[in-house]
Amino acid sequence: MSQTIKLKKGFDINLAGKAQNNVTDAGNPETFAIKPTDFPSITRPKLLVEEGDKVKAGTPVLFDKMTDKVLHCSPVSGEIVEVKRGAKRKLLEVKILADKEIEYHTHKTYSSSDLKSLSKEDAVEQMLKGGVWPNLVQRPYGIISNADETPKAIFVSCFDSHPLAPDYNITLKGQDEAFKAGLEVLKKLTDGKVHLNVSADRDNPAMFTQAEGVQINKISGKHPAGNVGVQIHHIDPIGKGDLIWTINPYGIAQIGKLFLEGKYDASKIVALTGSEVKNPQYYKSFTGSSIKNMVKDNIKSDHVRYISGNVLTGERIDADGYISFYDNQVTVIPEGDFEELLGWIKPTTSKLSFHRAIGLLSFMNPNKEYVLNTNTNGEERAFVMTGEFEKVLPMDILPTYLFKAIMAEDFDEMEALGIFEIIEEDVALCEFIDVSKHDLQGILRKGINLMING
Amino acid sequence: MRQSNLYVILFSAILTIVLGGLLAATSVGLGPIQAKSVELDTKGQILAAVMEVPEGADVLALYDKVIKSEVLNYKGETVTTDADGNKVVAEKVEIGKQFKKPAEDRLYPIFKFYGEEATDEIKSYILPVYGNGLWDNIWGYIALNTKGTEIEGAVFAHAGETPGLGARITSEEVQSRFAGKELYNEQGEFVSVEMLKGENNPPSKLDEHHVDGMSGATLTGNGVTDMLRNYFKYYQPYFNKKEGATAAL
Amino acid sequence: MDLLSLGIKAIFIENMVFAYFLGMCSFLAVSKKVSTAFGLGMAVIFVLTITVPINWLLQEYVLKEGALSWMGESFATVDLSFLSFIMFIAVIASMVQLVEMVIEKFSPALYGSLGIFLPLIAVNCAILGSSLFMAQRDYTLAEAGVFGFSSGIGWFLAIIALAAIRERLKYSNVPDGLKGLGITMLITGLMGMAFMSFMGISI
Amino acid sequence: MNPIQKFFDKIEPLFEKGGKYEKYYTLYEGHRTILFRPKLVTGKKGVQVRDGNDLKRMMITVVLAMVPCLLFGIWNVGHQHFLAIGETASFMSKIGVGALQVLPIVIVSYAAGLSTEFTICVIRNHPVNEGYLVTGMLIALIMPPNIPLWQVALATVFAVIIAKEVFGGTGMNILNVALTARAFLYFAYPTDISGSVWTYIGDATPIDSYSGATALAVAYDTAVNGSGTVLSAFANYWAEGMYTFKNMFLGAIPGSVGETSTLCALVGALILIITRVGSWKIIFSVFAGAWLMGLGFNALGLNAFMEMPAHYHLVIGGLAFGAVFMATDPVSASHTETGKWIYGFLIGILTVVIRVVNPAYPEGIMLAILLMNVFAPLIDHYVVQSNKNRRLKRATV
Amino acid sequence: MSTETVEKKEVKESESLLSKRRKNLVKDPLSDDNPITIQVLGICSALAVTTQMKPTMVMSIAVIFVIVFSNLTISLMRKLVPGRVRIIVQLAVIATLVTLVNEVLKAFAFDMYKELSVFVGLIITNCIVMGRLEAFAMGNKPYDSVLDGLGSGLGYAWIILAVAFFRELFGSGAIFGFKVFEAIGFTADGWIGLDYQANGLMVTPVGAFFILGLIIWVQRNKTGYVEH
Repeated sequence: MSQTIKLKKGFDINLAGKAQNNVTDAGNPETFAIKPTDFPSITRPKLLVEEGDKVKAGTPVLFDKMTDKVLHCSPVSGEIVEVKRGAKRKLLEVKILADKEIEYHTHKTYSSSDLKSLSKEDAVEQMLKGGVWPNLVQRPYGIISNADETPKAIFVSCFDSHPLAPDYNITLKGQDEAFKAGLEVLKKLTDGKVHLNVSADRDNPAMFTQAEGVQINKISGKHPAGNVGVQIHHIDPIGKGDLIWTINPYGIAQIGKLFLEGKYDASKIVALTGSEVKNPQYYKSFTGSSIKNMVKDNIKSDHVRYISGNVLTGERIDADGYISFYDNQVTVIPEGDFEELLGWIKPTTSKLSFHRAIGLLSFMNPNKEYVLNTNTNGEERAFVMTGEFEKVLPMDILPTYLFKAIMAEDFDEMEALGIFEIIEEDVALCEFIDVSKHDLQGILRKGINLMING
Repeated sequence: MRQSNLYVILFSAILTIVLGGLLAATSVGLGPIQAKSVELDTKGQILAAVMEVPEGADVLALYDKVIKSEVLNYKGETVTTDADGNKVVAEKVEIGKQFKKPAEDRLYPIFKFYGEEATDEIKSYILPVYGNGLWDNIWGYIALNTKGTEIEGAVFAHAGETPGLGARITSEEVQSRFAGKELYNEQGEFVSVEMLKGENNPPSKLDEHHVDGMSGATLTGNGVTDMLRNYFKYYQPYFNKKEGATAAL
Repeated sequence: MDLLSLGIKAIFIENMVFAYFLGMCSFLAVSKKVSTAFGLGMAVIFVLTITVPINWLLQEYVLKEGALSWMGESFATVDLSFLSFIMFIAVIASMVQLVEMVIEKFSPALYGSLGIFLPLIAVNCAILGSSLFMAQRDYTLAEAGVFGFSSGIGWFLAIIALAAIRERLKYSNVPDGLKGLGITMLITGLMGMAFMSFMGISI
Repeated sequence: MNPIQKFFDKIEPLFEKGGKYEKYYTLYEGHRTILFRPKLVTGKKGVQVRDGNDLKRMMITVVLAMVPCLLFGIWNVGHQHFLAIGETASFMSKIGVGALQVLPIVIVSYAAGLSTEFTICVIRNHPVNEGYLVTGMLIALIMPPNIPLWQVALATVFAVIIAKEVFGGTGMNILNVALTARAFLYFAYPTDISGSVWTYIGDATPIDSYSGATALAVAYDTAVNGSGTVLSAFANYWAEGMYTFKNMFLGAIPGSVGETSTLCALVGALILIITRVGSWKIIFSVFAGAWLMGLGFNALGLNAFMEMPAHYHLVIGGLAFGAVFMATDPVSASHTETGKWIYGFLIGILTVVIRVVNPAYPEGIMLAILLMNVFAPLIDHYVVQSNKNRRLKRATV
Repeated sequence: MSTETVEKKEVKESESLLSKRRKNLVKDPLSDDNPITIQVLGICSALAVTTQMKPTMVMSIAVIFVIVFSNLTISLMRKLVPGRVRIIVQLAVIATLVTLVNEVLKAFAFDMYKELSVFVGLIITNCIVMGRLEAFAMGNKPYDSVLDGLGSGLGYAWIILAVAFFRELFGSGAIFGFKVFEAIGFTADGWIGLDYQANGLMVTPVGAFFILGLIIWVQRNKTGYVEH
């Protein structure tokens, strides 16, 4: 019973610097970091280790006081070398100096057939302790799921439509068994369906299309068709009081490995992309690993920005910064901190725009790959244009009204306008095309936090 | 005990009596003065159509001296009682109420002006006029010469014309534009007078039948034009009769 | 046709708010949300439609000069018009009370949405104003009914449009001194300017 | 580095915090950002690249779309002038006369508006906004050519303050600012703007048969006087061939500076629509509403104006200009997509209604847009409400 | 309609006739606690007559009269009025006073009677009057109530007079009918060489809204009052 959902709205940002389809080993990096800031729900992180402690891969490093069952574990074995704090002693990073050989903290192992008879309680227990639980993200609000609750469904988006996004055909190559096992575990967590949403436009790995006991949906359309929030909206929308969990395929494979091999395997294949990369390709790496080795001698110029993740939702990191928990992509683009004479008015073909007021003839060259820099191309203004956000948000939501409700801190209004249906990534395109240059993702997160705390 | 039903009723009754009594007393006490005010207002307006009423003059006495009035019907005949048989007084006829009736059933007061010196001879006739302006009603008094063919003076009032535009019909500057205009052309046909569109029209347009308009208030102007044409017509039988009488002499 | 034009006039041209400033207190105070404005607006329509014709009957058969002639010859010249203010306001106050009780009894749902507004209405100038205009302009009973209803509609339109504007305005950056009343006055002025487009419509 | 940048860098300390002209920072910034796209970069989290477009470019696109109307308007003012005084003149002398009359209006509009805007930005300390680029041009184009300049200035100041700045500036206003300026003049000094003669004559004497009435005035007069049809009145107009459908479409007729030519407005519409700056939904639905209402009146046919063929409504008066440039103002229009259809359609209907039945204000489009500006938030409210209700329906609790 | 609570401070016997507290009763409503600009009351009935100073003046006097005397009457009766019918009693007293004003105007100032038309009657529903009765006169002694009424009345009067001042000045170029602009030379043959062109918008209701809005802005800026 597979259905195809066609999305007409959206916008693909076609950037230069796509990763070539080969996987390289950049050599194990020396430092790793666990960043509580990767998880929007963590407000009061509590450390379980101190500087100088030795940890194994899978050793719990910290937890959040609000959700104390969820343990965040070390991706590798090594020594805690630094606990970095920011203003008001806010915990920013726990840095780990890695051993040459990774030692694992071990958990119980199951065979594929054992998994069928695994109880829900045991599954949850092992996931929480094994460090893979943070892969489960709940809607509404896009925060780590609460293990005490049962969602009405679990959604998995099996393709990433973000700019320069990595391809699961490569990043999950050879992990079919793990994925299958992970899926088996997931099915225990909900009374409803597990939805695998595959792309109708591209080539999907067989592990998705041939998965059993799940609902497979086909989605076609431009970005944000790959956003799980958009898919949920069209398949099984969230009403008031509903709870849905989401997870990405990488997380499922990680869960599978935890049960099959009894270890927290943080290794992942990361795509190094972007116009400033000499040799954009895939690298073997780890969650939380430093990008230093990957980008060494591989960048075209000095003045660039390193981004963990993609250009729409990612986060700026340093040249020796760390890959965030949910990311398996690093993007490098030029910085744009220079003035441009009459930049706002002169005709140009080098800038990409959703709007036709710039690059009117861009449709003549639809496959052009753009080199974009980090300039905002304008200053922040009040909301003036209307009807633009709706064109890139394929959901029955009125974004401008929602943002205004958040700015006015009107709870009833936020709820009525559907704040529980979207998270940052869903409005990232709105933020990109916004001519008034608002920080829409920031505004949305502020609203979500208000909803959570209010 | 302040909340008991009896108390409430008693209190209300007493209050009603006291307040009602107070009002009744005022009304009765002020009644004559009010009646006089109304009279003064009407008569002042009538007089204003033909003469400058001096500051501080005893308008009522002056009016009695220089004006004699009668009431006409649609045929131009003098009447003394209305349809119900009540006695009518020209000054008390409410033109606005008459205006709501069909033209045939209305009463038409006419005021005869005997000159400031109050000679025996009628100097002019004053007619009340009433009509629709742009927003609401407009009315006024027009003084005609003894033949009823030429305008000697006009006063207008309005209920809700646009201030600064249509409302200017109450200004002396606009009213004075009507003096001297003719109602009949050289062939003796009734053409009435027309208020033109726009202001400061060239002299070529301002002949004896055309009055310079008020800029921005064409529609009020049209209202005035219509009102005048209608009422001149209503009073035509009266003047025709008089003329006939003169001709017979 | 006359009634229609009277209605249109009362709704748009001689709008209670924009042309006569009537009902301003509640217009300003209860226009922060469309839903409440809607409720108050409906209540005003309701009360106006009832009170203007009732006051007309009162005016015609009790108050105005000679109105009491139905009681006999000797009453033919009685003029009670000096009592009109007090009688009108009494009728309005008691009608509001009555309506409130009736609604409460027969339609609790309606009472839930309109009820809280009804007491406010007794002192809404638009209600008394309409009765006074009715008396001053010598309307007939039919005209009085249409006038009351249309005045209510006009007031209703004005207040819900204002409420919608004020909802939109929540996100604006109004100078401190103008917040609330000041900006609302200016908006009302701007709205009035837009409503002037109807001035002079003749049907 | 460019010398201008150097100059700006040199004076920057004066305007920065603690500098001598700290208060006037917004002025410094405003000028610098007009010349240079600023060097602002995206934040740490969130989008790392931004769309190449910004509000300034949106606004300048609208101004560009108005250029055909402006140029045509300049020629037309001269053209009407020479027609009225019965002289034949060369293309260049028409342009000359027109420019002398029109450019001062444009200059006064921008000067008055920008100085008001700058003053308020300095007082309230918010950045100078590009919204006035459009408003300034709009105000100039909807003025009659013979408007006294002091009135242009006064109306502009009034509109910028009362209709815009008190709400917090561009993006916050309720009514279209340019229309507010015109409505202000309309009601404050009606003699100069609602008069029927809108041709610049100057010191010259018009020829004898000259009447100068606009098409709307002619149509309305016909309806009142009941003499023949509107079309025959058009045909008998003093200047032969003036009020043919074709000529009205082209726009060589008397009227406000920029709004006579339907063709130029449509060229502007084309620019706005292909650049997606203006909402085609609004433009289309205004025309549709006006045309359908025209047809409705045709069916009713109570007077000559009602009987005028419906498509004439689309070319007389400022309908096209208003629909293209003022109804589409995103701030004062309906903000929701469904709302835009309703909003535009009602503007069209109201325009024709006001034209035909409201003798006091023959130019309906301006008032119709203002009125719908007032009701746009209400339309939006109900559209948003229906969105909320759809969501509420699927709530499980 | 007032949001104020009933003030129930009992006054000491020995308090002087014009103590500071009593002065404030009159002074506060003029600025810091102005009924129109701060409390948002009583705008209804009076704006319509503010096209010119003269009728506004008459209207102000009428309103002051009604507030003062209704305050006085209700204060005298405050211990007698049954709570249940208190609103009706207040309305009755106000309506009576307003009728008195109306009758007097009709008798002695017929011009003004015509000019003010129904707006005199609408003083009945002026929220300020009702508001003061509820908030003050029901709980205070007669003399204080008179002062309070006077204060509120004056606070109301100066605002509408200010509105009328600007409307008449710009709308007709005159003050109390005296042509100001002509007098200072705004005539075709005066030194300015131009007639003063009256601003039509000021005479329409719209002008009143703008003027009042701006007055509120200025006034609140001065008192620093901000509404949230």
